[in-house]
Amino acid sequence: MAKSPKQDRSVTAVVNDDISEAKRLEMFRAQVLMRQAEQRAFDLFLENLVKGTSHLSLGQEAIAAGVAAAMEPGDLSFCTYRGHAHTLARGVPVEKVLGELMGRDNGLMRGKGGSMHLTSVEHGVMGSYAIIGAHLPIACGAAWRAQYKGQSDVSVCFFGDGTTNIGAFHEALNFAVIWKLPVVFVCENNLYMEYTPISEVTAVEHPAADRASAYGLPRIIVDGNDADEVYRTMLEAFRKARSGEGPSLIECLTYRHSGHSRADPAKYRPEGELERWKLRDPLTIYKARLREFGVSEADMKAIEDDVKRVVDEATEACKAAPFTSTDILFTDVYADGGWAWRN
Amino acid sequence: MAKSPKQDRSVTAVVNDDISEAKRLEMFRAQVLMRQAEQRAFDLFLENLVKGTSHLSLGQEAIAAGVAAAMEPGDLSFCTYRGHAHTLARGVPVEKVLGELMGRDNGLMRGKGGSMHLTSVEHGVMGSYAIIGAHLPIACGAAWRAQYKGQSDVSVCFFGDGTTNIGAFHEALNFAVIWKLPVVFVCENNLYMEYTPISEVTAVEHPAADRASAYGLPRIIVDGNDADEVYRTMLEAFRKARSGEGPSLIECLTYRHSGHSRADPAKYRPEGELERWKLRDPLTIYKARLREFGVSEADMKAIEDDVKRVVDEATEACKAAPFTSTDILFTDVYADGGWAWRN
Amino acid sequence: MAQLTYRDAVARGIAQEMARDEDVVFLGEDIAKAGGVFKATVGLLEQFGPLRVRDTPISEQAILGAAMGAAMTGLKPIAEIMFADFIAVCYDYIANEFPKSRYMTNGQVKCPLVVRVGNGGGARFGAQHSQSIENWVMQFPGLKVVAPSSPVDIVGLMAAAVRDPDPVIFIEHKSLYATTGEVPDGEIVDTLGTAKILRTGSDCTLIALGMMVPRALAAAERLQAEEGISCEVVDVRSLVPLDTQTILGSVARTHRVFTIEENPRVLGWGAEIVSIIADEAFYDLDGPPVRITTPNIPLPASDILEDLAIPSVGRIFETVLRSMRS
Amino acid sequence: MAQLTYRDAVARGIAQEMARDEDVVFLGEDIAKAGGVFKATVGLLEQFGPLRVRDTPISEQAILGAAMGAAMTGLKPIAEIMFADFIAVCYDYIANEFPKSRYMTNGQVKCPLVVRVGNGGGARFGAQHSQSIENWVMQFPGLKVVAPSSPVDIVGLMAAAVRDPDPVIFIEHKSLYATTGEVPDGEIVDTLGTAKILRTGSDCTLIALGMMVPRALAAAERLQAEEGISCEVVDVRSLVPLDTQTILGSVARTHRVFTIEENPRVLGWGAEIVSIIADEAFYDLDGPPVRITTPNIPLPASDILEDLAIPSVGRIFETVLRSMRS
Ligand SMILES: Cc1ncc(C[n+]2csc(CCOP(=O)(O)OP(=O)(O)O)c2C)c(N)n1
Ligand SMILES: Cc1ncc(C[n+]2csc(CCOP(=O)(O)OP(=O)(O)O)c2C)c(N)n1
Ligand SMILES: [Mg+2]
Ligand SMILES: [Mg+2]
Repeated sequence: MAKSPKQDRSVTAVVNDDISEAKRLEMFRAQVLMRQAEQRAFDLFLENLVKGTSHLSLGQEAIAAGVAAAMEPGDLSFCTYRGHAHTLARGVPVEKVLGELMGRDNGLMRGKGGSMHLTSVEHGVMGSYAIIGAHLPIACGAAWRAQYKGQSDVSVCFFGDGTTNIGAFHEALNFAVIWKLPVVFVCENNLYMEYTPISEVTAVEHPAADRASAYGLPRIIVDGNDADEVYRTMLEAFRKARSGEGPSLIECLTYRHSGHSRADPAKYRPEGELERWKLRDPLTIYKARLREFGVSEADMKAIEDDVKRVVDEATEACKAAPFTSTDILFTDVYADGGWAWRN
Repeated sequence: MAKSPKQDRSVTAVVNDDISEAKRLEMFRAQVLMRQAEQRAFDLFLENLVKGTSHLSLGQEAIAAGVAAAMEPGDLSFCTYRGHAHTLARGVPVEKVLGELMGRDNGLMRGKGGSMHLTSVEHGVMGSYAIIGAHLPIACGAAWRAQYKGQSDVSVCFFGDGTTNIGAFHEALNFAVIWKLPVVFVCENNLYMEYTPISEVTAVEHPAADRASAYGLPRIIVDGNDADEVYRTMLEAFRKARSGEGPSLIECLTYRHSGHSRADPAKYRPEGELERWKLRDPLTIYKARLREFGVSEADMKAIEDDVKRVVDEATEACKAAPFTSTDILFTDVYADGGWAWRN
Repeated sequence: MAQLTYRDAVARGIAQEMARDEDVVFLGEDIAKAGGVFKATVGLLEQFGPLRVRDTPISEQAILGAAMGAAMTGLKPIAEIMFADFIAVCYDYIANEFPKSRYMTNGQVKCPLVVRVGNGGGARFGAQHSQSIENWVMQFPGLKVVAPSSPVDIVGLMAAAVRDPDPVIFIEHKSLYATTGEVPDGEIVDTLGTAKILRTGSDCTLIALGMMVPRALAAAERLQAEEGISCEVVDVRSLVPLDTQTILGSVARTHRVFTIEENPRVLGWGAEIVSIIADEAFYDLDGPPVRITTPNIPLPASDILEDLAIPSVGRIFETVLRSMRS
Repeated sequence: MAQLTYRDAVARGIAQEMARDEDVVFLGEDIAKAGGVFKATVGLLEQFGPLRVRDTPISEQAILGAAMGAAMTGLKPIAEIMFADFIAVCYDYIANEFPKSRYMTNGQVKCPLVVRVGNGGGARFGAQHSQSIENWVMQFPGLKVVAPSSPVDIVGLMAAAVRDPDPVIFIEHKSLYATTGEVPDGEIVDTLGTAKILRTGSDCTLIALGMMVPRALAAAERLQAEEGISCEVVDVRSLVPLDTQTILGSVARTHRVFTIEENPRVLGWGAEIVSIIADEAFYDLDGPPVRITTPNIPLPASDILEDLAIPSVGRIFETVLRSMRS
């Protein structure tokens, strides 16, 4: 079972490699931003300024960062209810995300969607889907459009380990392969569905990778806590997709530091599990990586501070923003802008 | 692609083997019965005595015969809309099957279910299901009951190649494996869904067997036109199921001689395909087998004649039977026998 | 002007839109090479090629999900779900995805697609292949639902559905495929949300849909001829948007109303219409609004039983007569 | 007699039946070790063990399919579908399998099972986790549907549902889980198909369900206190079978009726009830039957918007007042 993180990873100093410093700093900043913004979301929840539910990606940031870094403008993301990180990683402003969680008028969807449905078409974030599995076929459809129209964008679909056991997963994978669609399926295996360990309900050890052969796909497993590994794997998947070689299915091994949702104290974890994984916190790993490549502590600190400023300013802006105005209750049910179902 | 039948099968005479003559004659008789009864159903349709749709298993009889021969009384069958053969193979009288197709009072369900829903609980035929995929989880449930109650029966679930691409297939297979259920999944790969070749819509060559590893199961492919091969494979699957080792997934290669349903002239077949498969007609193969083991032509003829008599008598009985009485229109909607949804 | 079957009207309607707009694509099981299991899409593959007319695996969730993803990003897909009953295996898209994406995203996401389904009874297909599923799909804010009853309406409403920027469920009746009607030459574009008064009358209003339309008309003929009861017959055509003006207008003239529904009674579309009439036209009514439906049973396979279950001309005639006389 | 939460009543109701009958088994996602995502099934695993209380993968079709197969062959499964909205991913069992198996097989197959769902809004969960799905499940001949509004009804109707030989959809309201009520000690067994008059009144009848029941009662209080309007409040409890006697009896006394529905308007359960009243109690009515519902919109996530959408005590009060005064 994919239960214990690698702890013996020996780090060898490398001076030049395939990833530029600028790219690395971009990925670092993205991870710091997700971490801070989500911690802030949790604080705001404790202040009762965020209502409803929310699902954090604390500990899983390297995946969103690595994938986003490999994407081109115009590529599309399809996320789950655990979608803050993926939304932020595509460049959606923190203020718009926090504003949405807080039901403010400056929110991404002005409070109509909430935490589980973050969407920013302008940034290629084509929605966050809260019914398990539904967006895998939807991502196929977007990829089909690109293929049909001869457009070069790729659709990326994020989902969890638990999602691999629902029917739509199977239908989407088969469909994507037979139509050779430019879609990349990214499974974030964080070892749990909500509270149940994935190993207790899955017939194979690797819920995504061990199913790849059922669709004629190669078995790909990456360290999901290492943004560089994710990034490199994604570059190859995008290359395949753009050159008409079809979809990829990538299983990223990771762990969530927080509970499943804000209501979950995560008591079901075996003792020591969280602590072991925290040793492999993606930010710890990435800072070590930056050091290896000669980035100074001061430079890292500057990025962290700058992100903190951004998150603080966004928080203040949201607190100052008006609650969403009630006149939007009836708008955008239909394309005519309204809600009339009769004449 | 699994397109061409084996034609070079060299037959070596064997005097003794693991299958008794009585068992072989049982399987022969079953195949003859299915063939004749279904041909009769087609004739009755041409006479406009069978209404609605019907899906014949002409050419696929070896599977139903081999599976049924391996089953014990009390074992359960879950069939599809193409379920005449599997129903007959469990010993349900021809008259009751034809009567159901003809909407007569002597029908298995007195005309309320029709061809696609043949059910005879008394024979362990727990239903024929016409929505693709639905009965795979249902068979799991029956197997769960056996496991929970410590009963020794096994549930067998028949389905086609096309069914492997629907979500319920995936959910059922995973579920059966993690709960180690005594269920046997029998995929009859007849190369087509309705009219579309399975190879055009499936990511792997063998739609069932090439997915087995996604559930930690062994890859099993058998010659579905050879009742002995099916029988032997099933015996092992039943042994596993009864000894608590969990489910099996078996892909049987076969071909349907008729169209998908009575409305289908099957024009989509490549030239010569049907003819090639007819050379491997399960009845031809099985007669050769019987000869090998010393059964005389006369004995075979006697069985064929007896079956003909049974089918003729059943046909006459059905033609003479009254149409189903209209007072059953409102019965058995609810367990109280009636249809009242209000007081 | 040509005589066309309802079946051929489907292909013509789709072809009209595909010829007009390259973004219209069509997918479903056995719809391309085989021309559809009801032969309603014969010739489309030949005319528009395999990139626009695509056979799929038996994966209804993938079909509707792919249609949605394509619609969100610029295509206008038409998806076939062969028998309407199969909507149940891909219901998540109908209930939770298509209709909500625009609202949840505050208008960012659009979903202009059409889902065609073969609806209804009469073919002796039994309980899982004969249902009238209007009431499985009409309750979702954001979704539109049409159910044409004639070849010309098929062509015109198909065009309206394909051009509509919202997701539309397009309900074809299997037992009408072989019926024929006049269809004008050239482009035909109808309007969603419009009912049609097919026969004017003064004593009562019969509100029908799909296969119940010809039966309502036939019953109206008999009621006039044999009993002197003058029935107005309204073909609802579009359940969402619903043409309440036409419906309420007719009731205001006749003061009596009957809905004629193929679905089993409970929560059929007639319930919604009756609840509107009861609220908004209460003082127009001279007697109780009556719903004529299939009884509360799954559909049986036997022809004798099925014919008894679904409202027949005779049953409509008798129910209206009894109610108007009492 | 104890004060119990609605949440704890669920576990007590299930435990009562599991203790009574070894054939009662329980399956669903996170229901065993975690005690359910709404903590409504805490303690059942400990009491009845892992063979009877089983966590499943995220495979709703497998959950309902397995429940059906077990029910057909001798068990009495209770299956949880976590949020009611997820019924859409396993709808085939609801629409095509559970309700039809007995009829299609001419009575050979039985299907005694219970599907529990967490229904309704109020928790700011947004459009895909807040729906009231009564009208997704009540239209299928063969299926029964109950929706308790109090802890004691939860226990009693759970027993009735588990003991019933037909498939039952058991609708729990998420926003009621934290509410409390008196529950007598010892075994409690209620009866399906019975509505309850929770408050007698003479001017009009308010018909409510689930979370709308406490709101209807509160509105009735205010209407009495502030406007002298005497409302009878009926808790429908059981949609199928439907207790039309109690409903029609109340309308015959008050002559005016309002349904109070959490679902968006179109084809809510109130439509069916109004259509029955309009037909069968037409001459009892002194004014139009009025439906108070969520408007035709998906539910928004923001608390301010969600509170505006779902019928509130204030909206019920005002609608009834306006209608009774006009
Ligand atoms: C169809 C469906 N079933 C159940 C749920 C409830 N649910 C929400 S998240 C979740 C666990 C998902 O696990 P996984 O896919 O591993 O993603 P993770 O939450 O770990 O990121 C479940 C069961 C749902 N949203 N949709
Ligand atoms: C969910 C669903 N989708 C589509 C159909 C229509 N349909 C009936 S049979 C069939 C082909 C099934 O192919 P396969 O599983 O290979 O079985 P075969 O008919 O070859 O025995 C299809 C698509 C259906 N009954 N149910
Ligand atoms: Mg997970
Ligand atoms: Mg096949």
